[in-house]
Amino acid sequence: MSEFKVVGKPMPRDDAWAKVRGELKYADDFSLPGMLYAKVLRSKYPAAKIISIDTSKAKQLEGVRAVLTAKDVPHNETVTRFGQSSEVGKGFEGLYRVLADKKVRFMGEAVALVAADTEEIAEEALDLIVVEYEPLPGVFDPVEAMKPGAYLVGENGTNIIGDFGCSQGDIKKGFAEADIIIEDAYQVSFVDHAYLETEGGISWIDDYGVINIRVGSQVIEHFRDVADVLGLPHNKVRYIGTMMGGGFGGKEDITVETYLALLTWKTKKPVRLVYTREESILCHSKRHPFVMKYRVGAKKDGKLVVLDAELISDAGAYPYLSPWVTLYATVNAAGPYCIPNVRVKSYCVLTNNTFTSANRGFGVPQPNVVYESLIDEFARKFNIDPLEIRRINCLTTGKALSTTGQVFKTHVALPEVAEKAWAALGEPAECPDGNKKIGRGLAIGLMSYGRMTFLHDSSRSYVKLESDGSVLIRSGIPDLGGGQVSMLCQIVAEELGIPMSRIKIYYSDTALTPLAGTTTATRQTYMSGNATLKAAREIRKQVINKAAELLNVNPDKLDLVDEKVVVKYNRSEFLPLIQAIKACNNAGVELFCEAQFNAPFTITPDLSNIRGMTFPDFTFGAQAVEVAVDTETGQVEVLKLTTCYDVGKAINPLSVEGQMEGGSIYGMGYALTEEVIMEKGITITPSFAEYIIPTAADVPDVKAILVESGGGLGPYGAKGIGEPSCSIIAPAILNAIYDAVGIRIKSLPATPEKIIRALKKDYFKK
Amino acid sequence: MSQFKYVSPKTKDEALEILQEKKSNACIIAGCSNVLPNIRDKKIVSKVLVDISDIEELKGIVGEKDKIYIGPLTTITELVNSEVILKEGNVLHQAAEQFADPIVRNSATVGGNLVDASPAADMAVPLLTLDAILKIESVGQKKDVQLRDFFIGPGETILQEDEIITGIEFESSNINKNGCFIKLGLRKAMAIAVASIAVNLEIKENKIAQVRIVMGSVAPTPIRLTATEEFLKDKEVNDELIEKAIDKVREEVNPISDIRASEEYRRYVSGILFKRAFKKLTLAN
Amino acid sequence: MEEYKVELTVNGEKISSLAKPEESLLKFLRRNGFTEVKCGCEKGECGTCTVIINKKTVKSCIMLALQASGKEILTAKGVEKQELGRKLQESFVNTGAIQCGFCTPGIIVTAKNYLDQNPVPDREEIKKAISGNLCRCTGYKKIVDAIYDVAVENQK
Amino acid sequence: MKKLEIEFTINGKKRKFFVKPNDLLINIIRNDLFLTGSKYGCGIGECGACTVLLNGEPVLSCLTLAVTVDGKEITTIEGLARGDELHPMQKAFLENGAVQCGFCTPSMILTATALLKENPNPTEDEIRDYMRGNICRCTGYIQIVKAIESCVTGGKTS
Repeated sequence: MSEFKVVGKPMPRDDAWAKVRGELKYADDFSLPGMLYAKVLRSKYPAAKIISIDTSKAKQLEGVRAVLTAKDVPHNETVTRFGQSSEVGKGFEGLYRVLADKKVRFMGEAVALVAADTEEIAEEALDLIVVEYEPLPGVFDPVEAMKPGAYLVGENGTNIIGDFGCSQGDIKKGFAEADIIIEDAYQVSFVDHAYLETEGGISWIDDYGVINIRVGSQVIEHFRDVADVLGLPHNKVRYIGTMMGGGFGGKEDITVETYLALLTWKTKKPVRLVYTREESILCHSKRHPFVMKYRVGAKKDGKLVVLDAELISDAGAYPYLSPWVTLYATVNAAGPYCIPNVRVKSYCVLTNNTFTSANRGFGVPQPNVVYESLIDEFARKFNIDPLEIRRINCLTTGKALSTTGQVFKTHVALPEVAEKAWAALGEPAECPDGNKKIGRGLAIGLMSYGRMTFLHDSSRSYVKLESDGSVLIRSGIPDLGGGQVSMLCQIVAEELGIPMSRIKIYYSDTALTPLAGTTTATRQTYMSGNATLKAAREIRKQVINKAAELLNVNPDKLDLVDEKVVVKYNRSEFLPLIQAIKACNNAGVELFCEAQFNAPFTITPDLSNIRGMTFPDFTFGAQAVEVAVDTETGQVEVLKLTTCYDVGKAINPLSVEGQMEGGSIYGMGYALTEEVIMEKGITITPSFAEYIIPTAADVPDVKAILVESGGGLGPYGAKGIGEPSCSIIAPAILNAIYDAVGIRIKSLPATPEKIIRALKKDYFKK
Repeated sequence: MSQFKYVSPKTKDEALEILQEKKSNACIIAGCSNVLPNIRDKKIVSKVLVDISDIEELKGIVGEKDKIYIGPLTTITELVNSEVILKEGNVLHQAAEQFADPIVRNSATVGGNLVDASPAADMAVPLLTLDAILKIESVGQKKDVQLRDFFIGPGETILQEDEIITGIEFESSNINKNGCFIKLGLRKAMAIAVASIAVNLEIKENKIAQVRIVMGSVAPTPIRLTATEEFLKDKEVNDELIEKAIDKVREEVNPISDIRASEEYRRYVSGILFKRAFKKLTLAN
Repeated sequence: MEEYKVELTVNGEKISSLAKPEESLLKFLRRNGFTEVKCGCEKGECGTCTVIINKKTVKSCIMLALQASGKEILTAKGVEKQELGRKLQESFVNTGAIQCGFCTPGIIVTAKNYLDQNPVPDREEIKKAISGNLCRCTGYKKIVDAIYDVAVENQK
Repeated sequence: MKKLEIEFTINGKKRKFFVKPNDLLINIIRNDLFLTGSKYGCGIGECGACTVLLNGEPVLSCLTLAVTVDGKEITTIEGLARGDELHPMQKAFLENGAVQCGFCTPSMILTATALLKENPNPTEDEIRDYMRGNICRCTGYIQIVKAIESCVTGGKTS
C-alpha cells in the first residue's frame, strides 16, 4: 500500500466515548430480574485438613437458594488450560480444585458457595456454614519447600512442579576465561494486578438450556473448562466477554465463572458474583516471587563470557500457569546479550502461599532485574559507560538468544533503543536540596510477543462488507483496556478504504464471534491483527477484481481509498465503492471472509535443555530513569522516566504510547512500593491502604519514544508491546539508586527502609 | 443479620439526648471515611447511627483575639482554605494539606480524625503542638480537656459513650504561629504516615523560650516528646544541641514494627524528622 | 429490617427510594441505575466512585445514602451536560487518556470540579488534584495531558 | 398511597408483600416475583393468557386485586413441573404439538389441569366449553383439545 490512511494515525479508540461517558457496561454494571447474589466462603488457614463442613443452618436461612461444597461439583478436580490447540503434556497442566476438598492449601481458598436473594443474606449464610479445620504446618518459602522431607503442599511426593533448563557452550571454560566474576542472589516480591475493576460476572440459563456467563475475562475459551467442570457438552456453555476494567494477566485464569455456572445450574436462576477488593487481593493470583542466584563472568574489555543462573519461583498453592511462567523466565534468563557459555536451571515450587500465575510480563521482569543489575555492576567495575557495556554485549539482527539459541531473523533494534532512551533523559536535574542525591539508571530487555510456538497458536476473524458499504467484524478478541478491539477496526478501515465510523465490531462472545484466542502473551495485534488483515484483504481483492472489470484496468493499478475504488496515480478516475459492492452482489461474489492466522508451529522442546525456536519473535526495548534519593530518609523520587521500544509499526500510536506509559508506571510500583506481604501464608496487605500503587502525585511525565522498524511479524510489521512495556523499568530504577548513593538493592521493592539500612550500616549495627 | 437504625439530630442538645438514651448502642457518624469501611468489615454491627453531620453549631472556624475555635465537624478542606488557620495555626494548615487526598479531605472532619484515635492521626499531631483544648459535652455537663490527656491507646480515648466533642480550641500566640509539620509516607497522596512530626517553637534572645514536639506513628498514640522539650528549653540553638536532641528524640519515641516500617527505622527517622522540622523553624527565625 | 426514605437529585433527576442506614451512597446510586459510578474498593482508597455534591467531590463509598438525602448529586453523566464536562470528555478521548476506562468517570468528575474552581492549573497542580483517583493503566501521563489541554484552552 | 401487607403461598413458597389497594395480581407475579410464565394479553379479561390457579381455581390475574389473595395459595405455570419432571399435562401439550407460539400455553395448561380436577372425564364439548375463556391464535385449538383428551384417556388426572 502506498501511504497509510488510518493505520499509524493517532486516533480516538472505538470504545473511548462509551467509557468517557460512563455508558460502558462492565461485568458488574449489568443485572437481570430475579437475579441471585453469590458469595464465597474462604479458608481461614493457609494449610489445614477439612474435618467436616456443615451447611444445614445456612440452607435453612430464608432467602438462601443454594449452598454448594466440593461434593456438589460434578468434576471438582480440573487442570488449568488456556486455550492451547496442541497437547503439551502433563508437565504444564496444573491441577486445581474448584472448591477445597479434604485439604486447604492457601488462605482464602474457596470452600463453599452461597447464592441468595440479597447480598446481605448471602453474607449471613456464610457465617452459618460451620467448617471444622485441623491446621497443618504448611510451608511458605519455596527454597524450604524444595528440601527433602519438606511439608507437602499437594498430594504428590514433591513440591517441585516444574523443572527447566537450557545451556550452551561450557561454563567451566567460561569462568576460567573470565577476568571478573560476580556472584549474587536477588529476590523479587508478590505483586497484585490491582486492576480497578475486581473480578466479577453474571450468569443465566437461556431458553435453550445454555449457561450464559457474562464476565470480564482475557480467555473466553474457558467456556470449555467450565463445561468440563459441570460435565456438560462444550456447546452448552457460552461466554459473553465484557470490556475489562483492567486485566494484566489476572483475568487470564478462571475467576468467578465456574462458581457462577455451578450456582446457576443448581438454582436455574441468574446469579451475580463480584469480588470485593479484599477478595481480589487475598484470593486471586499474584505475580511470582523469585529467588535468583546468578554467577556471571566478563573479560576486562567488558565482554560477557559466562552466565550461570538458578531461578526458583514460588507457585503458591496450586500450579495454575506457574510452569509456563517459569519457562518464560528460563528462556529470558540471559536477557538480550550474547554470552558464549550459559547454563540456566529453574524450578517452580508449590508453597502454601496464595497461588501465583499470569501477571503482565509473565516471568520476564524477574530475571531482568538481576541481569540488568549485574551488567550495571560490571560497567562500574570496568569503568565503562552503562550504554557502552550494553553496546558491547547486546544481541543484534542475525545473532542468537544465549539461552535457547533461537536465531533472530527479524530486526533487532539494539543498541538503538538504548541509545534513544538514555539520550532522552536530557540534562541532569538540579539537586533539590542537600540531603538528596541525583542518580541515573539504564536497563534494556526483550520479551516475546505471541504464544510459545509449541502451543500451535491460531486466531480467527470474520469480516463482512455490507451492501451499504458499512463493515461488520466478528472476532472473539477480549479487550482488557489496551485497545485490542479498536485496533482490528483500524486495520479493516485501512484495507477497505472506509472511515472507522463505518465499522461495527462484535467481540468476545463464544456464540457470535470466531475464537481469536486469548488476550494474553502480548499476542492480539500479532495474531488477531493478522487474521483480520487476511480476511479484509480477501474482500479487498474481490472488490478490486470486480471494479477492474468495470473500469477495464489491471487490478494491481487499483486502490481502495475514501470509499472509492481509485486508479492509482490518477485518482480522478474511480468507481464508488458502493457500486463495486452492488456489482459483486449481482455477480454473487462473496464479500465476507472468515480467515485464520496460524503462528509458526514447533514441537514441544526437551524441557531439561530447551533449544531452538520457542517463540515467534521478540520485542526489544530500553528504559532510563533519573531519581532523587533522600540520603536521610531513603525515599526515592523518580524525576524522569524514558521508555523506548521498537514496536515494529504502531497501528494506533496513542494506544502504543498508552501501553508504554502505563507499563512504565506499573513497573515503577514494582520497583518502589508494591508488595503483597504474606506472613506464614497470611496476607497482611489486603487493601489499597497497604498495597501501595502509584498515584498521579508520585509519577513523572513518562517520555515514550517509538521506534518503528517495520520488522515485526504482525500486520504492517507490527510487534507486541503490552507486556514488554513493563518488564524493564525496575532494574533501571535500582541502577539509578546505585548511581545516586552507591547502594545496590537486591530485593524488591526498594523501600526507604531498605535503602537507609544499607546507607547507615553503622547506625543500625547498634 | 446486622440491624442498624439511623437518626440525624439537627441540634447539639438533640444529639446529646440521643446519646444519653442509646449509650453504647449509639455510633456517631459525620464524615464516615472510617465508619463506613468498619461497618462493611463488620467491625461495627447493629448500632444506631447518630448522624451529626447536619448540626451547624458544630461547624466552622472562629478566630477571636486570644483564641481560635474549630468546630469538630469542620472538614479538612475547610482547614486548608482557612486564613485564620494559615495565620494562627500554620502547623495544622501544613498537616491538612497533606491529609489523605483532596477528595477525602472534603468528607473527613477534624473531630472524626481525633476520636478515631489512630497513632498516625494527621490532625492530632499538629493540634497537640498547638496545645489544643477539647470542649466535651454530655447532657447537662460541659468540660474542657487537654488534648494531650485525650488519647489512651490505639483507637481509644477518654470520651464516654454519652459525650461528644463540641469544640477544639487553641491560643493565638507567637509559638502557635511558628510551627512545622512533616509527614513521611510511602507515597505522596493517600498515605498513612510511617512517621510524622509537628514542632512549634518560640525563640527569645537566641534562646528557646518555648518548644513543643509531637510525633505520630511512633507510639501507641500521637506522642508529645516532653523530655526532649525539657532538654531544649532555655538553650541556645546550635548544631551540637540539635545532634544531642536527635538522640533524645530517638530515646523518647516508642514505635512498633508493622507493614510500613520496622521499629528501628521509625526510631531512626524520628530523629531525622525532628532535625528537619527544627532546622526549618530556627533558620526561619 | 429498618429502611428509611432517601430523596435526592441525581444529575437533575429526582430519585426517591428506601435505603438501609448502613447503605453507602455508592451502592444506592448503582442500585438506582447510575452505574457510571464505579466500585473499586469501597474504602475510599481508589476514587472510582467520586461524585460531586454541592460543588465538592465526594467518594460515594464513604458516605451514607441517607446523608445525601435532600442533596444534589452530579455523576459523570451529569457533568457531561455542562460545557466543561463535555470539553474534558473530548480531551480525554482525543489524547488517548482512556484505556480500560474504569477510573475515567471518577477522574472526569474530579477534574471538572477542580477546573471549575481553578481554571488554569499547571501540570503539578493537576497531579495533586487527581491524586485521590487511582489509575492502573495509563501511568497518568495522558490523563494529565487531557486535563491540561482543557486548562490551556481556558486561558485563551 | 398507603400500602397493605399481604402474605400468600405461590408455587409452594410463602411470600410477604406490601401492596397498594389497586395493585393487580398479574403485576405482582410478573414484576415483583419475576414469574413471567403468566402472560399479559389484553388486561381486560378477554384472552385468558394471564390465568393462574387460586386455591386450585383458574382466575384471571389481570382482573384480580393483589389484596384479595391474602392468605390464599397460587399456582403459576412455573409451579407445575416437579424439578425436571414435567407435569403430565405439559407432556401432553408437547407430545400433541399443542404448542406453537407458546404465549397462551401456560394459561391453557393451568386451566386444563383445573378442568380435570373438577371433571376427570370430560367430553370434547365439555373441554371446549371449559377452555373457552382461553384464546389461542395459532393452533385452531384442535391439538390443544387432543392434548387434554390424551390426559383423560390416559386415565391420569392431575
